[in-house]
Amino acid sequence: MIRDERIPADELQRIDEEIRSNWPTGADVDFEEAIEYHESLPEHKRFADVLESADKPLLQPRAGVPRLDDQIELLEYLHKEGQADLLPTTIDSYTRDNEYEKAQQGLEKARETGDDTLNGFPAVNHGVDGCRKLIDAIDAPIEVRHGTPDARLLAAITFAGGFQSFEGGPISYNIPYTKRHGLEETIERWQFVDRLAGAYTERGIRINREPFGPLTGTLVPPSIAIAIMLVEGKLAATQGVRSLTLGYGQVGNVVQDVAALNALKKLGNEYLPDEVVVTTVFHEWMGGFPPDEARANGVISLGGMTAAIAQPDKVITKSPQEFQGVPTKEANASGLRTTRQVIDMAIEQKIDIDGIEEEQDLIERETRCLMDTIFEHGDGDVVQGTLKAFDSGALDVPFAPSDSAKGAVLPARDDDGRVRIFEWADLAMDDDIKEIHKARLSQRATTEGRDQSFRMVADDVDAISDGKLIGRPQGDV
Amino acid sequence: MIRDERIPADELQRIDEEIRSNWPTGADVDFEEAIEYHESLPEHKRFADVLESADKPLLQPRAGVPRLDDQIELLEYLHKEGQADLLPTTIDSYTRDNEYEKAQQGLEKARETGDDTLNGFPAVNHGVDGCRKLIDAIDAPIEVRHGTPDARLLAAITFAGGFQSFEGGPISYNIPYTKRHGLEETIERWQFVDRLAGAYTERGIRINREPFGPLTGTLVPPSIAIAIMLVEGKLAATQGVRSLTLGYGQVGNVVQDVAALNALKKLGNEYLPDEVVVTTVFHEWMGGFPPDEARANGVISLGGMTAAIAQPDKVITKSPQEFQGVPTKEANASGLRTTRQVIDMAIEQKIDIDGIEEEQDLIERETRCLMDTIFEHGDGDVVQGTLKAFDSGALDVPFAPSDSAKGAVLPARDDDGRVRIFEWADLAMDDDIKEIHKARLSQRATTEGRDQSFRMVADDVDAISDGKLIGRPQGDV
Amino acid sequence: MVLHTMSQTVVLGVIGSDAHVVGITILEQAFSAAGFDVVNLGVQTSQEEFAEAAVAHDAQAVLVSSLYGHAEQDCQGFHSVLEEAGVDAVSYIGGNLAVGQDDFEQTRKTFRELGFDRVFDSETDPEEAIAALREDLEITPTESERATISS
Amino acid sequence: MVLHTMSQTVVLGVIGSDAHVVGITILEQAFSAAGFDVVNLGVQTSQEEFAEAAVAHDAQAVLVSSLYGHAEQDCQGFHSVLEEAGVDAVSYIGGNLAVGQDDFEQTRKTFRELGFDRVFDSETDPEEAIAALREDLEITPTESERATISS
Repeated sequence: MIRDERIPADELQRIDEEIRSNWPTGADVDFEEAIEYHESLPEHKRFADVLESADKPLLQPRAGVPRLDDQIELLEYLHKEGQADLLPTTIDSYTRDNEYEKAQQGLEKARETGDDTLNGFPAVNHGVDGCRKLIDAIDAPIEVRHGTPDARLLAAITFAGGFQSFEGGPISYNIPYTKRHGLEETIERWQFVDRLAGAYTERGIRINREPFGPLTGTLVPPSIAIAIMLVEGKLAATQGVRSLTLGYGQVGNVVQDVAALNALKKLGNEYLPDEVVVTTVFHEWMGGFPPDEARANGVISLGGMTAAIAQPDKVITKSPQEFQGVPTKEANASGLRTTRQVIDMAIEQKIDIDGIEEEQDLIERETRCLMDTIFEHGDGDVVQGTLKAFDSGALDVPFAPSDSAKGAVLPARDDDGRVRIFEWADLAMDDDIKEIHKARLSQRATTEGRDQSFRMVADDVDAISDGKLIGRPQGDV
Repeated sequence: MIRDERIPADELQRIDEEIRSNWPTGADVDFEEAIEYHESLPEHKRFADVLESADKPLLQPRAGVPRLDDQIELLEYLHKEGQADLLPTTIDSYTRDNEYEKAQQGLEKARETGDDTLNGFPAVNHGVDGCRKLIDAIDAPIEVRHGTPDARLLAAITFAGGFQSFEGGPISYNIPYTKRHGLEETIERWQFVDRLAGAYTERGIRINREPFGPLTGTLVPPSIAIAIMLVEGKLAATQGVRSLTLGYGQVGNVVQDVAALNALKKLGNEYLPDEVVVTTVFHEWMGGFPPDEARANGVISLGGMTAAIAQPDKVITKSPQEFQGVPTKEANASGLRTTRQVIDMAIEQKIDIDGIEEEQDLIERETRCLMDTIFEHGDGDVVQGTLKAFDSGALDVPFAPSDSAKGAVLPARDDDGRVRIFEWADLAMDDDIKEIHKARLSQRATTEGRDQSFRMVADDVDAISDGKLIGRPQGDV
Repeated sequence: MVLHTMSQTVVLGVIGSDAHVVGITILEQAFSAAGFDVVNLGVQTSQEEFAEAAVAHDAQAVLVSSLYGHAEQDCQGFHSVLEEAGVDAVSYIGGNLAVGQDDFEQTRKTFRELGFDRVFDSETDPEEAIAALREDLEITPTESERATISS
Repeated sequence: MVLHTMSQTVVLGVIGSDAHVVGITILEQAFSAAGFDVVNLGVQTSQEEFAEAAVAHDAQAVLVSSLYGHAEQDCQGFHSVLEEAGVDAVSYIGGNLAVGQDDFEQTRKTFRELGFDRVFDSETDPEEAIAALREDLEITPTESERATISS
């Protein structure tokens, strides 16, 4: 029975060898030699140090193309023209599904025809040397961003390849991304990823790990996102990770977003061991974007404003072309600069908004309910608790495609635009908290002259792409 | 000696006839017939009614091209694609200088070659019929926006032509725009414009008048702008104007901007007669813009955010191409939609920021000092008081090119980015208020480790176009 | 009318490898609220899973959602699979059905030819689909009655 | 050095119909703070007004600002006007000197040929102009001494 326990050294080595035999490039990984390579990197390429020592929110876009030269050119552009502080390398979908053969075909086709037949950088296929060429070429820290349920080989190769930050986690890269990967399976596989990061950490190379906070990206109530960040943070810490960046995706209500980021930071420091350095990352709106670059810039700017007030350690930016999918590099850089301008204009201002403490208190209480139920379900073990709490529905994520979560909880905005829970299903939450949500949603129903119903949920899902925060009935209120 | 007194009916008629003889199209103005035309306009084209009955901030761009057909096409585009609620017609520079002959040549050249040789719509040359074709064609209210020190003929023709809103005023269209027009002269000429608006108003056609709030557009301390709005409002009210929209240009500090708009509304209602309906207009940042559309969108969005919180009756939007001058219609519409998105996402949120009341109180006290000095200088007469207060420097506008203002006052931002007064010169202000400004600027000087000096002023002038709010010394603090 | 629809069963799912769950969650809620019995198969549902569920629940309608642009490919042969399994139900499809959705009428034609009774774009309100289904099921009263018995 | 510049007079203004006042306000403050006596003629200043003021104040430097893109036109014949009035001063110009400022070296050449001793773009810090003026005035010590006497 899988538990929240550190993978023993011999087991780590056994899995490592097994996993590296899955694809030829795995053979090139040499841990001792990799440590030396990391030690040779200059200070400004050490991800954890750069992030943790920053005195204002650092900006990072998303970006990945199949060919190495193109990826270098893309990241150089985003660094120079977008003034990104931290850079990404987004991995292609085949690699996320561990289909390295298909990724190889796509990469070769891209090399032959110049077309991008993959939607990201196949780091496993590029291998250790390919990754290091990228790390050497770019004058800033780079993170691996993906969405891979089983990221063991990807981690082994990219860590040895010089990347010092790795997004994802067993819940956050399972529940929102895939239907059938069992949660127990992904937890076990991510224990390896975290243990590997821990092994580097013990040798002085602090690999930064970043659980994916936005989850399904659609009206996720803050406490659910935070609870999952704490669980993934704890699992990673157990395996020896010492630099953790907990994530949160903007819901669009400034007070709730600032309160959530404050709560995330506070609870992260409280629930994670003292030896872990906890930082936070704020994702600009992950839901549907307006099909209009001008309006999209408004959405992006509201994210920048929120970041200026909450001051997370990092902001993942969106581009004005979000609606149409992968942005051009110019649009990607444009989203970075719009965000930078808003943050730099607003960050020196004292903007203390009433009600943030109260909202933060509510979010903390909700999160504690969820953490308590996890501990109870697992009789003190976080892994078992998480599995059983998801199984019973005591822990749940709205709009989760995975069979591992019930996906029965439904959110809706209240009259102020804050995300509340409309359908609790079996979520473990104190009754007095449920009453608060109910009262807030009832207030909205009164304003709109309609009953609380799933219709609000549906309207809210589309609201921001339709130009508003709250999905009011047609014809206005 | 010119005083704040209503122009008698016979004098109004005498000037009207004289002024209309300055250019052939003046002969076509027939007051009674014009009243009938206005009465025939549908409700949704009545500027004052539409503005005063709105339940959220209405958006209005700037736009003017020489030819009638082009102007119709431009305004239709901004109405449909930009979703502008109110439309503008910006007048060309020759007309602003009363050079109707040159405007005629420019218009004819534009008609022949298709090139825009004028930087706006020469409404005097288009005459009453041309104006009405524009009013008839556009399904929204339209305002005349210009910058004309002597706008008497322009007013006579555009009022008869069906426009129901007219920007400008004797101080706000003199001090920031021209060096040598005497203030006494412009006051006298604007008394005629206001009296003409008053004559329409008495017949049930409420011409909306909008003093130009941003003045020199560069770090204008709120109380100076508000005092001038109150003076121009009072002068207009004396002449019978009953719909007044007082303006204010964003300085970029959210607390100060919200406080200033609150103070503007409150003092407007206090200082102006009860029979005047006072509304407010917020101008998005009028200073230098970043030479980059992405960053410009950030500046525009900060304006939208401020408008969502302060909820002025109207917002004049900027375009992302502000840096390069007159924007394309697409960029103009884009600025409108970015602003709309931010306002609509934020306006339903309760965002009460600490310190707004305190800042508003300071702005009100400062404004009262200036109003008191004006009344004292004029022995109760606002016209004489304004002339004498500008003459003595007790009233002043920073960066004023006009010889009618000393332009000796200099602003600088404090450590929070609020605009304070660094050089008072002879501005009439209570000593305790001066001490507050001094203390705030001293705090900034300490933060930056440098003395208070004009260098801060220079740095602040360029700050927003350089990507920041406050002009900190190079190398950061 | 409400009486009839109270006991009608619809099978719902996202076809192919598509993992977009929000739309069908909304649809599930809407059809349930409208009185239908809803069997939600979730995302990444195969043609065979649709057929099996329709048979097992004796469904009157099969509602297919697709948002990632590969619907045409994913639906090739779908109606033969349904027929072979003995499914006798109306079938609808909705979502972002083509990558470059310039001409929706062309897209509609394509999916009608594949065998779907109705084709909706991604802007369709759930209410519209519900109204359509009520109409389609009521014009075949025998099926409606059978539904009343079978559920 | 400070002693010398303490008593030097500069005439400052925006030439032509240009009404951009912010730049010269900043320059006035900067030159005053650097110890110069500044005569600020303000915006919309004619060639003749520059010449008259330079004579009246026995100026060592004439600083011309232009931001609206018509500087070349406004400065045609300016140095003849100065010469005829008997002005013996260094002359600088700065600002947005051409509408399409693609190649500033070309713009600098144009204005050097018109007679200006130095040409600055709009990004120039006041300090740079002050440093340049100190250098230019010190390499002509007789003028510096005359300035000390005349001011």
